[in-house]
Amino acid sequence: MHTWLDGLIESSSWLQGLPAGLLYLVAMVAAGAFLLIFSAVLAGETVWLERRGAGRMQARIGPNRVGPQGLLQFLADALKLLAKEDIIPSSADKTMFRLAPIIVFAGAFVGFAVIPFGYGIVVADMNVGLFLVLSLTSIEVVGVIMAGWASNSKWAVLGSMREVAQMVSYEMPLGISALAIVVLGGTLNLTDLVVQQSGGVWNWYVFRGPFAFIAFFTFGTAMLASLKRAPFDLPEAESELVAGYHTEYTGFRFAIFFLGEYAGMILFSLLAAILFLGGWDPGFPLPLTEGLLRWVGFLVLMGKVFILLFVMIWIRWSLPRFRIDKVMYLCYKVLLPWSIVCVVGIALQVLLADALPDGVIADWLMGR
Amino acid sequence: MSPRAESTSTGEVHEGQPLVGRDLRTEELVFNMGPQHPATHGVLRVVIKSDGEVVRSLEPHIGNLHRSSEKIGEELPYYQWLPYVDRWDYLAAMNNEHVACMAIERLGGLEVPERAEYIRIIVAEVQRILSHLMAIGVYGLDLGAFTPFLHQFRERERGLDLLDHIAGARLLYHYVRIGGVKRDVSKEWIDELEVFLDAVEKRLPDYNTLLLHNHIFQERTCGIGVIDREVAVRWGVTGPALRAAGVSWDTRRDAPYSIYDRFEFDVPVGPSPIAGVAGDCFARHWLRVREVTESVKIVRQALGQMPEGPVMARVPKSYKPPVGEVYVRGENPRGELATYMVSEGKDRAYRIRCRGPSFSNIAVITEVSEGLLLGDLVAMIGSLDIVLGEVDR
Amino acid sequence: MTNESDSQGSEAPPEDPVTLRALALLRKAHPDAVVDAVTTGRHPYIEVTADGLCDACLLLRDHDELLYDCCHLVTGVDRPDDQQIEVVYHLVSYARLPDDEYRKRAEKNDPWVALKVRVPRDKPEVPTVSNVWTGADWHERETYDLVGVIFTGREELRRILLPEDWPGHPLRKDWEFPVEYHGVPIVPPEAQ
Amino acid sequence: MPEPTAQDYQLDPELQSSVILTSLEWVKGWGRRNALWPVSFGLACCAMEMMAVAATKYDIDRFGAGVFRASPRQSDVMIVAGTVTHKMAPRVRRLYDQMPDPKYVIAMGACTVGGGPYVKHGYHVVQGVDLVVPVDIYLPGCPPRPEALIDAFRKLQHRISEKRGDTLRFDAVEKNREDQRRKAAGGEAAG
Repeated sequence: MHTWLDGLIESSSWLQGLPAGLLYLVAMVAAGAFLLIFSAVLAGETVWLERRGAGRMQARIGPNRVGPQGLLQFLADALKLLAKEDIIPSSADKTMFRLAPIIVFAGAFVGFAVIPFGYGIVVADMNVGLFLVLSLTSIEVVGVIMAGWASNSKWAVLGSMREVAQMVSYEMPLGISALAIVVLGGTLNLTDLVVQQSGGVWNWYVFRGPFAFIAFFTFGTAMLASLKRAPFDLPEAESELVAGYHTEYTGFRFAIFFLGEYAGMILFSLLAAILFLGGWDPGFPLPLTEGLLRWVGFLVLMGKVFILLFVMIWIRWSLPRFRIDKVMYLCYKVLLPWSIVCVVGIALQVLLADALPDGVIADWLMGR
Repeated sequence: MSPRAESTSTGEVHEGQPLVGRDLRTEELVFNMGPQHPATHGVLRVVIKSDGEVVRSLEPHIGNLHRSSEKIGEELPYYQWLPYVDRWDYLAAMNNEHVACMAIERLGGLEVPERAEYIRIIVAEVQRILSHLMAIGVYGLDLGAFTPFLHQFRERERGLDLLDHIAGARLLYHYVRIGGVKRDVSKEWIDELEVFLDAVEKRLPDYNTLLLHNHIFQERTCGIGVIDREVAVRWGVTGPALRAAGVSWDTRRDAPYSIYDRFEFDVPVGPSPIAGVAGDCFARHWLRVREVTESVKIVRQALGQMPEGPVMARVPKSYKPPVGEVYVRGENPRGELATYMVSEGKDRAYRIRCRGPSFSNIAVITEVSEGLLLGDLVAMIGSLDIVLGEVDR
Repeated sequence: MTNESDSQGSEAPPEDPVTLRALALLRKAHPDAVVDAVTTGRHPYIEVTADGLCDACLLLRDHDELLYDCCHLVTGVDRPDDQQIEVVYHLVSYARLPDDEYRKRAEKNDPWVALKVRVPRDKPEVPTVSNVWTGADWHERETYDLVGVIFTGREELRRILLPEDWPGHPLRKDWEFPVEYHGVPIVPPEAQ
Repeated sequence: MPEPTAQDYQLDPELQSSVILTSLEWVKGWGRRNALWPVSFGLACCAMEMMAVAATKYDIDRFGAGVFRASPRQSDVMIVAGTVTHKMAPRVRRLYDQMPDPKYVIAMGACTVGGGPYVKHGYHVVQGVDLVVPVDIYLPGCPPRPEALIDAFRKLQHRISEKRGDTLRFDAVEKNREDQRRKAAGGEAAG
């Protein structure tokens, strides 16, 4: 973004007259607004995908009346929720009640800023991009516990308690699995990580050795759990806790929770695609110009995200829900040991690659 | 009530001392589950006293659907009262009608034509299949699996269509009448029924893949909510819940009513050979799945044996059974439905009392639910498969 | 009045072996408790006194030849003509399954026994059996709720189906429709 | 049902012609009618048919109305599916009060429309749910077939678009109910 902006300023004499700070500000606000609309629409269409996908799996149709094939269904839902009465329970803690959905959504949304959608298509190309995404997504838990507490409803409190237990636990296998890739790639910069995976399917991190392969699955499972997706949807388990931590939320505030949830799904799918599945790398060389390749890469990345989203939806509509103690068991006794094994294993793999003479195999093992 | 007031912990925490029980003041959390709650299968209200997620004690509150059908039975002639019977256990209307008609007929010593008996058995067993399908699907819903619920509806709709064709209604039929059944079944209907039975048999393995053999499902249900033999009998639990506890009792086999003694069928008894222990949620679910196949067997046999003939006995227009009492029980999908009827020689009953199986089945949760997690409680209530219509009547 | 005397045939109707056995044992153990018994027909029953009910129930539950381990149903029947209320208990046994011979002999092929207790209508007090069979607990509450039989010696007897402040017991024959309940009108049947 | 007049819109007739306002209202109505989320609230027999409507063969989700929310705070339509008893009536009312505006009520089944088969001797059955909450669509049947419930939804959608999202009730029925209440009160005075 910066480099692109600098280039733009240099090429235009008119822009050079303006103060650079203002330009950056305008550009950043524009980028933020674009990302907001982009992620909201994407989240809305994910809802559509979920409902239609669920319909296919359940031998029914799903929304198909609003817009072509029901594509505008999310728009109707959003408009309706916007125009609903906004109820804040009289016994609720009003400030926290208002703040909670914003925090939840912001946690998921800000992460998009450091995600590279293609080579150079990134708002903030940071050296600590991965670190930033993981820490921002953990903010969500604060919003959820605020929501549960402020609602002054027992179901909501119980939901947020479950959420906190689950999120805080699953942060560990999630972060450690991602760490395995960081050890392999030697960088926290997401763009660099993708660039190192280019050149062929076998270069994708998921295929670089058995440990990375296992790490992909521990990451995926931990991702499902931190997203509160079935079979880990305990914080909002409908048959147990009515609607979990957002039981008392109406209208637009509920919409923001909803949006934040789906934005989180997209964000984590993007992250998984970038970390393990080669990001925008199509997996085989394409005879295209660099500029065209960049946008084809964007579509490739979106395709991978789509597949990951579909798998999540597929899992959700197939499996029953875990029980809270089993969820904790899975985290601490299965996922955490395995992810640690992955990190140690990959560190050994990198050491082995150092000992080997330079060559293709060493590079493949090393991850670069 | 405010959660803040109830779950706040106060007191100082000293180093080296265990946190809970010494200085940390904890209080019981009182939950009010229902009457509008997705897992209470209607309008059951359960007041739970819990320690966080762990249920300490609970009390079910019923009566939100009390529709006074016993009083109506004293006010209306027998034949007018019959439709109300459908609405006891609205998922098993045919079975209800069957038992109620038997009671009324026994009161007046009416003989039902042979063919009508067979048709009654057929529709009752089809209804049992449909009811069990619903129970299987809804149990998945309780445990967070949506898809089996919607899949079973595909077969259920075919079965409902079948009953719709002979009775003219999808859910509450008023098909079994005093002295027989409303109308005869046609050859085409029987063909359709056979197609339906094949479809059910073909689809059952699909549901089992989604639920019965699913690892998460087994973890959620095996060893959870155990109602053992002694507790079940003491509380008057009947039906699949009783058999899951290891009591080999099926009214159809052990006290055969109607013409059930003419059919060969197994009475599966818990525990399930797949997993779990006797009387747990898994055994109850497994039993329902097994009973579907047994019902299919009964229907096939009945179709093979069914004679030609009339389907309605000669019943006087104003049916006045002599003074007397009867107590008739039959095996409903949810347990033993029993009717106690007192006649004073009028065209309406003097007193009607219905024993809805769910009434006793749900009462037992007061005893067995202690120490369950909240999620287990949902699994427990779901596995009892109650219908509030017959709990409250 | 409630005796079974309407058999179709002229010969003596078959007797119900289960009720006979229970009756014999009851008469032996608690001769004062048994008031009357009907052992033939569709609905044989044993009538016991209110005071002897608990003893009779314990015997029926615990005697090795009876083992009635489940109280199937408790019913209250209001009989204003006799100024009495009947409480009927239907008991079944899951421990002793009926044999084939029984099925052939009995008119009712169902091995339950019925107990009856008659109490005066103005003082309908019956000792509880909920400590004999736990399952009778809810049935007693319902009988109290709808018929107004007061079961003594048990824990708090509350309404179960109707709201706590509901007027009267609807299955009493002389119960009258309320006009409204908490502001929601009830149109009585005569007015329709 | 008389044709809706300009007064019904509660807007100045001149403002009515304002393109922007009517467009905004239209958009709001469009959103509302295409996203009717029902409360998952089953009372009795009719609830089975309500479930059938959400399930495989009928699939109300096609109209965007398949999102059954367990929390009344997040739903728009309350399908009162089944008999409302006097014990349940305060809870139905409370549930209705918890729903955010604009909210709609479909009285599904004969019992909720007017007491159904229990109207005469059923002492514990409320003789029509409109004595407890205002009703937008009456759907008779015992129980109504799922097709009928879909039709009720379509009618509700139509009414929402007709009335630009405002709740609309049958005035005649309301008046009738008022009479009945008065009669009952009079009966009390006479008795």
